[in-house]
Amino acid sequence: MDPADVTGAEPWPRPAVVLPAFEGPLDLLLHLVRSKAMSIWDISIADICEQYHAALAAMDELDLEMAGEYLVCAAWLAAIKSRSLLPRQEGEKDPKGELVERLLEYQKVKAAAAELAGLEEVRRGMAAVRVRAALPSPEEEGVQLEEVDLAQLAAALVEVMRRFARDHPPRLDLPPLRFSVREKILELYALIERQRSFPLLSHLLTRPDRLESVTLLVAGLELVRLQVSRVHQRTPFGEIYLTPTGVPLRPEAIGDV
Amino acid sequence: MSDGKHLEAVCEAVLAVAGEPVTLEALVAAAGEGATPALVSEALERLAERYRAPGHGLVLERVAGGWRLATRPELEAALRTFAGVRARARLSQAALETLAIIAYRQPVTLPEINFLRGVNSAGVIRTLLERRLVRVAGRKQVVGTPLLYRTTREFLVHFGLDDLSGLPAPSEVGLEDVKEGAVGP
Amino acid sequence: MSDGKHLEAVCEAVLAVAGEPVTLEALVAAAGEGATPALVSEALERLAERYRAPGHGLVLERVAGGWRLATRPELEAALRTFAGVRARARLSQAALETLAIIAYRQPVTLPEINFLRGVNSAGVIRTLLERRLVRVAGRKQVVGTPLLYRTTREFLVHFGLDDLSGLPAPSEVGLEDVKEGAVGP
Repeated sequence: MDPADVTGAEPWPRPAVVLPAFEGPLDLLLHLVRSKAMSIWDISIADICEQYHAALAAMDELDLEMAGEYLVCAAWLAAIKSRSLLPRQEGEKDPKGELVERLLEYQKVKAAAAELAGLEEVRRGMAAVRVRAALPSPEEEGVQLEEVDLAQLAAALVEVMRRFARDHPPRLDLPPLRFSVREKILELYALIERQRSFPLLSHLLTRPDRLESVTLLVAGLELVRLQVSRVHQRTPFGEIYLTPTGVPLRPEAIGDV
Repeated sequence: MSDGKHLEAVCEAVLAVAGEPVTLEALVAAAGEGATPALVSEALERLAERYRAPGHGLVLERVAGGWRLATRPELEAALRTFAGVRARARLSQAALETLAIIAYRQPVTLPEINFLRGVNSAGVIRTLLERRLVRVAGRKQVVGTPLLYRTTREFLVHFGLDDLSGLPAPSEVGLEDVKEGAVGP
Repeated sequence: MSDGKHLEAVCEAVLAVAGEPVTLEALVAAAGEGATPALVSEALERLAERYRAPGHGLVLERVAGGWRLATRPELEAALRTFAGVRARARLSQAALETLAIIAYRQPVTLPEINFLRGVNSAGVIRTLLERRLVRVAGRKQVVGTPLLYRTTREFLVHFGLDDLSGLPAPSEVGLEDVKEGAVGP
């Protein structure tokens, strides 16, 4: 059941067993006490425990949050039951006392809620009168100062920050380049000098950093452009080899890359 | 000029544009020179009387410490037909229980409400805050310093109360079981 | 039921909440079964006649496209006074936002507030100073040495707080928390 639902809709679809909609475990307990025509004052704890479990079993459509609350209450009832089985010592309170008190308090809450519902029902059809004032300048609206609370203050801050974020979208910040093409050209050149036939694709694919792979690829293409290296690929999608052409790499030819 | 008729007219005009309860002081101020609280009160009583006559669609009510003009409850159907005026949704049982706890025990914290209701009421409180029926009124100086809640002026207007003393007294709130004996088995 | 008195009441109620001209057809529809344009027109004429009597603050006027309730032009002074009284008891949305920035970011300067709000808030700060909700707390040692603002004791009392650490995180009142960072001129 959605506690935020104030429209009074059915909390959950009713299963085959018709149970009234309960506001929680205390509501259910109160219902059980009443339906057995028991007085809250002399509840049979064994009886109520049994009934409570039976009712829970019939309500298999509880949502998880509610279910947790019903289970906590079941554990509480079980604890009261086991304590009441033990002989009581002199001056020790009836373990049921706490249950009785909570049910009485909850009964008061329900009665007060019913009073409010009655007041509301009478006034539901009323609407505040709002006639336009024959004034040249419209009055500024706002909130009554005495009614402004911390929730509204926090809401105002959220509104400012939301608007600020909308009017100041984060800039597209490019991180500084960690790899320079120049550096990679020199690196690749050393590799092809040494290996004669260098498997560029495998090398690219084993780099941990994607940016490094991209830089290496560009460096490879630069070597080809500078006619220092040739590219071979024996099968489509196969390995790409770089082989030296014999033209030496002149560092000043690399240019500003 | 502050003859009775003029005061009635001023009160009617001010209340008609206000859209919310207006205090007697604000009405006296609006009426200007020569107006006194006593004279304005009399004018308001005459105005209220006038609205009670047949053929009137409005009521002048005392609510939330002021005076307010509202439509007659029995004209609900007509207003609902008229586009632009939506019927107010009834509060759910959960909202009513939570409001009842806040109204009678204010200021009160969420843990206290949760204990009394036996269910977590955080979502309900959020809805009540949005509807301005309750407000945050500081923190309780206990472990966790939970926020304290109170009812608002809008709460009084919603339920037609002049102030919190107008809440049905707790003893009037039907407690058949309590009458049977002292607290404690 | 569509006797004349009922029609008058319906027209009065609908016009009082409409806030704009209402067409005859809309009024006939609102009045429900048995109402006819002729009957509703007659009821409107009687209503207009009634408002012309002394002691009334409203007039029922025919305007483009329908009927409208408005305040009597000669009551303008009283309505202005009332608007002034009411404005002094209210905080505008701008004032509330500025107060929130000062509360959560104090000490803070006007340029910082203007930066966050995107509009000049000097006038709003003046209002907050007058209401004693904020105070000047020195100058910031930056270019222009702008004044620093903080909230006052009255602010704490108003919101029921012992100290500023009690200001709730937005999530505590059911709102989404503000993302920090990236903010600051």
